[in-house]
This record gives sequence, structure tokens and C-alpha cells, in this order.
Amino acid sequence: MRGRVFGRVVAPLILLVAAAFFILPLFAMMRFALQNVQVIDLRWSNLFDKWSLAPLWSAFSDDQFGRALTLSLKLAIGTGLISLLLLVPTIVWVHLRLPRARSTVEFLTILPYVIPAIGMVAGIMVIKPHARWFLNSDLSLIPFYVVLALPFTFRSIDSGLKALDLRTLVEASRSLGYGWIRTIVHVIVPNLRTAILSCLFLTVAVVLGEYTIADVLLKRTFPAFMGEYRGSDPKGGYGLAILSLVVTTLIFMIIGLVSRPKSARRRRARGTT
Amino acid sequence: MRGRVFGRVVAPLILLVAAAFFILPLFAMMRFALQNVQVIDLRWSNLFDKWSLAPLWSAFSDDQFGRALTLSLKLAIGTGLISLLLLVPTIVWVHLRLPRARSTVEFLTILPYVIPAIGMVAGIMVIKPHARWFLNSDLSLIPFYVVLALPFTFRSIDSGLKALDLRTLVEASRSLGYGWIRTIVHVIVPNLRTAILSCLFLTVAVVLGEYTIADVLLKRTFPAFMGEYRGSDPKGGYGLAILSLVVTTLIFMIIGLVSRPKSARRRRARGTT
Amino acid sequence: MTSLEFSSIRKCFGPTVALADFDLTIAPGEFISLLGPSGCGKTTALRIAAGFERADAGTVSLGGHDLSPIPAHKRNMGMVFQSYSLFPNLDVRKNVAFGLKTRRLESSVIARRVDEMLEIVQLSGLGDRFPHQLSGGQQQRVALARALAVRPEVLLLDEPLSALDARVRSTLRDEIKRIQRDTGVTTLFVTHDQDEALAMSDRVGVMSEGRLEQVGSPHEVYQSPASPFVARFVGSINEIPSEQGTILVRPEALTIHENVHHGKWIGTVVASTFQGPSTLIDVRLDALDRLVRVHTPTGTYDGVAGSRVSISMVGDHLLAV
Amino acid sequence: MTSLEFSSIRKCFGPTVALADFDLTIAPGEFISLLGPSGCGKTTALRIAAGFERADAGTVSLGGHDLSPIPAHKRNMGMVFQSYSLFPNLDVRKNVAFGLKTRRLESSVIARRVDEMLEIVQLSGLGDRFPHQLSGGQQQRVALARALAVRPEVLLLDEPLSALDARVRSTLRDEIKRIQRDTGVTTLFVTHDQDEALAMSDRVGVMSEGRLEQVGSPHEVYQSPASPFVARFVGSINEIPSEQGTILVRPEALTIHENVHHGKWIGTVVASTFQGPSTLIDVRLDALDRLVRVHTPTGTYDGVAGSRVSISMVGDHLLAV
Repeated sequence: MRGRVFGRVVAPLILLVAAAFFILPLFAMMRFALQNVQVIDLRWSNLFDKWSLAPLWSAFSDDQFGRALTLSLKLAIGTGLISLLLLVPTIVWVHLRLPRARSTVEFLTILPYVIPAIGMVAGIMVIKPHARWFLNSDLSLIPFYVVLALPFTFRSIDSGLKALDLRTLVEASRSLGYGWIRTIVHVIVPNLRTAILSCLFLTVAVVLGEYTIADVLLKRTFPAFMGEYRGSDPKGGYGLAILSLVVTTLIFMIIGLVSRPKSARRRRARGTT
Repeated sequence: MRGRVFGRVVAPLILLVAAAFFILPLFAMMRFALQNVQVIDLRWSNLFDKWSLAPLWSAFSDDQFGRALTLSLKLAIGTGLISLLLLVPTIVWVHLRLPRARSTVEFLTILPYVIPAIGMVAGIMVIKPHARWFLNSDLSLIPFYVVLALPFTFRSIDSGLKALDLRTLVEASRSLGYGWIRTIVHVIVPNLRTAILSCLFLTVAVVLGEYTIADVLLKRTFPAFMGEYRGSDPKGGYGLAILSLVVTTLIFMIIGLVSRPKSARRRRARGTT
Repeated sequence: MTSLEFSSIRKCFGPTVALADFDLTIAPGEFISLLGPSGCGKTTALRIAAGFERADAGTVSLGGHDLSPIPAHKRNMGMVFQSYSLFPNLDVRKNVAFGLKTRRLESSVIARRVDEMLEIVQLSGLGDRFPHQLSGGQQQRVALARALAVRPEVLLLDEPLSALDARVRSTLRDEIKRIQRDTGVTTLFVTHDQDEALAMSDRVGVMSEGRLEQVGSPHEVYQSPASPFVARFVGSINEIPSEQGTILVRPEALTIHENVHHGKWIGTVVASTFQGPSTLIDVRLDALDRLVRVHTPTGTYDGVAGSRVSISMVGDHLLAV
Repeated sequence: MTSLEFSSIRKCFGPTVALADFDLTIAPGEFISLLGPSGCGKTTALRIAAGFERADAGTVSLGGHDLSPIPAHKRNMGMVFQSYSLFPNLDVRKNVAFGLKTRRLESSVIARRVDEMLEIVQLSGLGDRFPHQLSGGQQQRVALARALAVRPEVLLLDEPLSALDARVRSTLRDEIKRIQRDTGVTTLFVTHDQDEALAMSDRVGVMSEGRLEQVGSPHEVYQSPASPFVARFVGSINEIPSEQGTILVRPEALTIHENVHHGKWIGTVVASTFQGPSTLIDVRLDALDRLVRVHTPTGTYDGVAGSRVSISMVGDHLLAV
């Protein structure tokens, strides 16, 4: 009985409250950016007044906008591909050969998340004079972003692999005449499609969200451009932030829909009542 | 054959390079903070010269240090407990009643990670004048931290539950005379011990790492104190950052060791050659 | 010892009808099996009795009392699950004591009861092992001890043997039957394995698509099936066209002759399957182009593939369809 | 049709000896089962043949050629696994064609071979289904078709039936045997289920603790076991103390008399287990305080629990220990 009350009332309430702490600030930011009303005057009563996309249009027309976006997209693609090339074979290898180490590795990949970004920044500043040859290139951000994205890229590939009966599939493929590399290409990658997709979009999200390191290394990425632009035009700056956020969220929703759970499979295959 | 080369040479190399991008900056930061040498003079040759913990000791003796640390610990405990109280029943409920929705919920909990912190901050600034009654309390940070920690707290509880045959355990418990609440207390929580532990430490890590929101809301948390202190004494400030980082990392290592995988169980129980 | 009665139970999952007008009375102390293929509704019936599912219509009653308003944890039924269901954080003794702890018994009473239960399932020495240190068969024994420790009014067994190895399965089968006989607990056993149902039950209920096709003693359902479905699902069956239509004949109701003129049907041996005490001979009949399986005691006929033989009936056929 | 030969194979996992001096020659076209309890090394032997494990010592050779330097994907062996191993992203046809794709065959040849294979496993209509749309039994048929499509020199079957329901298991068992007979492929089958091993094999290798206890035809291992282990593991056995020591007797070598003076041992019926064509009667012997199981054709003795009966031997005992 209590189970039912919990399910119908308490659980949705919890989700609602959690969502509120998440959505309300975003909503307020949207009003600030796109409503042509003084901040001090924002009330429920004028919720529908004077909305305008003008701040966004003027941000788009800034001549740095295109260049910054292009750099960020390049970084996103590079980060995504390198992450995949490193992670897929490595995690496959961990799953098959070192299954006991898997949870330790998983734990280590959380570190980039829990270590204050400020720590990394300080380190880079110190190391900078000794690695100019490398850090001068715009693409030198890629390795840092690969590491920063690790907590989630690792998890998406890892849980994709966990959903497969990896050992059996690999052995089946090998017994049918496929070597290791062809097995990865023809068996593992096709069955990780949604995991790989979500891994790629996660790196995009990291690249579009990361500001601190780009700023320290003086790279004009899209987030750096946004930060700067916000200084000259706060409404346009926050408008851009909202836009990139909406785009990211939409992408995630789409992945969420695409990657429907296939857990029904096994149960059906077992064939019990 | 290729599998073996990969395992012995390539995989460790990949881990090494990834680690380098992660460890080198930290190491450089440590030298900056704790070596009594001008930044411009830091070289391999003077790697072992003039190390000193003095910058740390002077940071400890600041009279704000204790108060900031206390507030952060309070926040950590509050965030941890509220996260658990919300998450454990909710995720149990999702696993049992809405297993199809699980992956969607998992996806949504990533959002706090991919949304640029700057977005949330902007929102809070806008909303601030309307919610002073709430935001004036130091503990008003807790809900924000609960949301910020969600990507990992959700995952740790979720994967803890996934490792159990939850439905069967719950039904076994109920058939033996335990209602829902007693089942959660006597069956689920004891079997989630390591998941709960890692969930708690993750919230500690988030609370000790988050700077931006605390700064916007003018709360004197430990990271805010560190930021400020760094302004007056860079070496001491970075020393504190390293220390909190080392402590966090150690805690994670310990959890990693405590939560040994129990995957061997099922295989042994199935009893095949 | 209490009776368990299902009356007019109906249960749908979305468009799927899991149970349609399901009626069954289990007498006090009786061991009844529900036997049927995947999706026939047998597990649903058991889960409704346990309180884990709610019937759309109809009632389940225990000793005459309607169970509908009573939640699962107050029904006092013991249950053993298909998958290993021991609490992984508790040792064997604590698992068995788990249900007793919530019944406010003195700890000495609990300890005595646990000892007694472990003795019944022959695991007295393993009280301090943890579930992951036990084999699958041992885990299911502990699960049985745990379910019986609370002295349930009804024991519900949800395919408890299906995850086990063949050898363990048959040992545990005998043992569950022995324990049920000794304790006299009313038992509902769900299985898709006809051997288990025939070997263990006082009565077998054969189910198909949410309905009970037949309820009867193992002998009855095997030797006097009420429908072609029961004849085909319980035991092996030959379907031979004849004057009366297609007759359904058990392999042991046929006999094989090396002389092709002695039997009714002539054919060629295709294969023989050695089963230990008996051997099955598959014969392709000339006239009917159809495989027929004959059950012979091992040693009575060698069954070399390719031999010409004839077959006749020594027993009755079950049904003509 | 090629022979497969294990000679002096040794394999340890850490301190555990999985195989110790394992010798076995499988003749071309032969169907050999390795039968044994969990951990006896049977699966290790198969995995060494497949190339998934490397022997610590000894060689595996195929048609006289040492396989040691050849990696798994160049060994040309077909394998069917215990767990469902179909590639979930490919439909049935593409699964079956998978191994052919890497062999540079023309697509028309591949299509023809796939059709042929699906016909052999009787799934011709299901070529465009995906694995998750198939039942467990159908998945294992497709896995078999996929393994056979590449015309392997040896077929390796690693408990392919153990995840299936009882009924599907016995159908597929007959079918695998038929397909093996028709294709004539040399086959190594690993199982813990003695029924499967006896029913399907040309020869059975009974294993215990990394060693082959006996290799022989199903009749031989059942009726002339080389050791008490084999006698106990293959089929049911009674152990009865007598003048010659404890004799091991099959239940079908005993017979039961309602007259207590007709038999050699007197006792009380404890239980009877109905098996369809036969019924097992458990009798507790007075003098020996020991349970004895007698195999009777159903209908010859009713076996009411509590009856006083006597037992005598009609067949030979297997061994005395």
C-alpha cells in the first residue's frame, strides 16, 4: 500500500522539486536575456511582455562569432574522435582481460570531475613557459578536453559494453574468422552505436561548456567568445548561453529517445512465463 | 597475436599518456606552491630543492579557515543526506516500476554536468531579489549542490542497485513479512553500502570543489575562502587546493579498494566448468 | 495446513490475457504443480497468490478468507524464486532467520528454529557461509529453509530448479518432495518441466494460454489427457494417421519387430537415442512418410540405422483427433 | 571431415589444475561428448581446441597439423556457445552470412549457402528477424547454422542447450544430432548433462578433476563404467553393502516383489516418482537402513508409501568398491 502512495505522490514530487532547482534559474536567465524589461521590474505579471530575439541576432553578427564557433567545432570533433580511438579498444581490453580492474578504472575516471578546475589551471600556468611549442597550437586543447570529458565518455562506452555479452560475441566473431581489429570494426563498433553517439555528444557538450582552460591558454573558443561578448552586451551573452544550452539539451533528448533500452531481449530469450 | 601486443604495449601507453595530461599540470602546481623557487626558475635540475610546507601552515592559521571549512562540511553532510533520502527510494521505485524510463532518467541527470555553470549562475543572479528569504541562509546552497552532484550520485546508487537482483530481493523480503519501508531499511540499504559510501564522498567532492555558485550567493565556503586567500597569498592558496585534491583522491582510492567487484558471485553460483 | 483457492481469477497485462477464469483449489497439505509453456499464465497465478500482482477480477482465498485486501508481507506465505534470492549481505543463518526476526520471537527460539531448518535441508555445517560461497543448489536449499522457517500456510515455488545443473536439479527435486511430505505444507509449484511436475506432484494443472486445460494426478494427465494439447505437452507423443483419424500414441505403447511382417506399420530405423534404462528408436514409416518414436527397454532391440522393421501397438492410444 | 587430437594437454589457472595430461583423439566425422561436473576441465579442453586458451603443455592437432601457432580466427572451427551469441545488430541471414563474408565468396554463393543452412535448421521463414525477436531455441539454431555455414573442419558445442527450457532442449538435442549425422562434421560437445551425452554421442568422455576417467560408447560408460566415479556420475546408482563389498547397481537391475519373501532384501516403500513410461520406487531396506531406488515400468507396481516389499537383482552389478 505504502509502495503505491510513494509511486503516485512522493516520487513525482521529488522529481518536481529537483527539477525546480534546476529549471527556475535557467528560466530566470532566459527572461533576463530575451525580455526587454529591467531586471528589477521582472515579475510574474509581466511574464509575457516584450520578448525579443534581437540580443541574439546582434551576437550572431559579431565578426568573432563565426571564427570562435568554428574553432570549437574543430575541437569537438578532434576530442570526440581521439576519445573514441583511445577508449573503445582500451575499455574492450579491460572488460576482457582485466574485469576485476574495471571498477578501479571507473573510479579513476571520476577524478577529472572532482578535482577543482582551478587546480588544473594553476598547473597549466606553471607549465606553460616550458611547453610553448605545444600549447601554441589551437588544437593543444584537445588532450585536456579528452581528459575532462573522461568521466562521461568512459561511462557511456563502458555501459554500452556492459549491455553486450562481450566475451561471447568476440569469441563468436573470432571463431568465424575475424581477427581482433576486424572484430572491433565489424562486431563491437556496430553494437555500440548509441554509446558512441552519446560519447560524441558528450565531448561536444564539454567543449561547448569549458571556459577556464581556454581562457588560461588564450584560445578564442566559443565559450571564451561568449564570456567576452557578455562583458560588452550582457543580454546577448546570456542569450547565447541559453541557446547553446537549449541545443545541447535537445541533442541529449534525441539521444535519449534513440537509445531505447533493449533489456527486454534477454528476458524474452530466456522464455519464462 | 595483435590482441597481445595491444594488451602489453598499446593499452598501458594510452593510460600513461592520458595520465600525463592529468598529472603533469598538478605536479607543476605542486612545485609552484610548495617549492621556494621563482616560477621562472623551475627546471628538472632543481626538482628537489627548497621544498617547504610553510605556505600551507600560514593558510591554516588564517582566522577564516576554520569557519569556512566548518560551513563546507555542514553543506557536505546536508547534501549527502538529502541526496540519499531522495535518491534511494526514487531509484528503487524507477527500477521496479518504470524500468523502461531508467535510461531516460539517467540521461536527464547528466544535464547538470553539461550545462555551463555560468548558466546557472546567471539564473541565480536574476532570481536572487525574489528569493532572499531562502537564499539568505547559508544552507540554501544544499539544494543546488544536490542537483550539481546528481550526475554522479545518481550513477553510484543506480549501478549499486543494478548489481542486485532487486525485484527478487524485494519480493523475497516482502514474502517474509517485511513491508516496503522495512525492506528498504533492512534489505536494500545494507546491500548498497559501498554505493552509498561512494555517493556520500562524491557529494563531499562536489561541495569542496564548487566555487562559482558559492561566490555568487556570497557564501564563505571553503572553496570561496581558498579563492580569496589565493589573491593575498598565491602559494598558500594553491597549496590548499593541492591538499584538498590529495585528500579527495585518497578518499576515492580508499572507496575504490573497499568496493571490490563481486561479479565472481554469479558465475560461481551458475556452476559451469 | 490450509487450503488455497483461486476463483474466477482474471488478469490482463495490457492486451495480453494472462489468466482467464482461473479456478483451482489446493487442498490442505497438497502439492500441486502448474505446468505449461512460457506465457501460459502459471507464474502470474502464483504471483497473485503471493500478493505481488493484483487480479483484475476474482478472488484468492486462504482457508476460506479472501486475501485481496491483504498486502504481500502479511500473507504468511513462503516463496522460493527461480533466480537466487538470498540476501547477499547476510550469512546462511541470518538469511534463514530473516523472516523470524520480524515475528518478535525470542532469540533462543529463532536459533533453534534455524538449526532445525538447516538440518532439514542438510546444510547444518554451512550456517556461517555467505551466499556467494555456496553453489546454486545450496543457495536454493537455503532459500527453501528460509521460506519454511516462518511456518508459512502455503509454500510457493516459482521454478526453483530451472537455474540449476541437470544433476543438482534431480537431487533437489527429490529433496523438496521429501521435505514437503515431512512438513505437510500446502504447496503450489510452477514449472515448465513436465518431468518435475510428474515426479513431484499430488496433482498437476496443465495450463495453456491462461486457462487450465486439465487438473489431475500425474497418472491421469499422462495417461488420460483431456485434450490434444495436454497429450502433446506432457510426455512424448506420436501422431499416426489411421482409420479413426490421427491417433495420439505414447512411444511406450508401441513395440518394434525385426520381422517386417509382424507389425502394423513398416518402416526404416532412422536413429536411436540411448537413455540408460531405455532406448528410443525413431522409425520412418513407409506409407505415411512420418517419423514415429518407439520406447524400448535397453537391450531388447539394437536399432541400427537403416534396418527395416515393423511396428505394432501394445497399449492403447490416448486420443484421436 | 578431419580428426582432432589432444595430446598430453596440461593447463593451470593459477593454482588450479584445469587439465592434467589430457589425451583424446576424435575420429573424422565422430561426435564426442565431454561429460563431467562443474570445474572438471571439459570447457577448458574445448576452448584450447578453439584457440581461446593456450595450453601450458601438449599439443592440439587437426588432421595431423599442430594448431598451436594458429590463432583462433584462422582455425576454421565452428562454435556454438552456451549463452546466446548472435550479433544483435544483424538479422538472421546476416548472422549466418557473417563468417562467409570474410571468405571472399561471391554474394550469390553466400546467399545460396545461407538459404541452405536456414533450411537445415528449419528456420527458412525467419531470415529477416533480429535475434531479440527469436526464442532461445531459435537463437541457438541460428548459432548452429552460422557455425556450420563456413563448413568448419570441427564443430565445437559448448553446452549449447543448457540455457533452454526442458522441452526445447530435448527437441534441439535430437535436431543437432540429426544435423551432425547429415553433415558428417567432426564434433566435440561439452555438457554436464548425462542425458544429453548419452543420447547424442558416438563416444562419451567422462571427466573428473582435469582427467578423462573413461572414454567409450554411451553403452560402455553406462553399463561398464571404468570407475566408481563414472558409475555414479552417469545414470542413477544404488550402493548396497554385500558380501563382495559395496556393490553399485543400476535401478533397472533391481526388481520389486510385493511378497516380502521373494526378494533378497526386505524394506518399506518410502516414495514413488512417476516418470511417464517408468516409475522409480524408493525403498528403505530394513537391514541396511539405506535407501534403494528401483526402476519399474509404469503399471507393474503401484508403490504405495508404507508398503512392505522385497527386492532382488535381475541384472548384474556394475562394480564392487
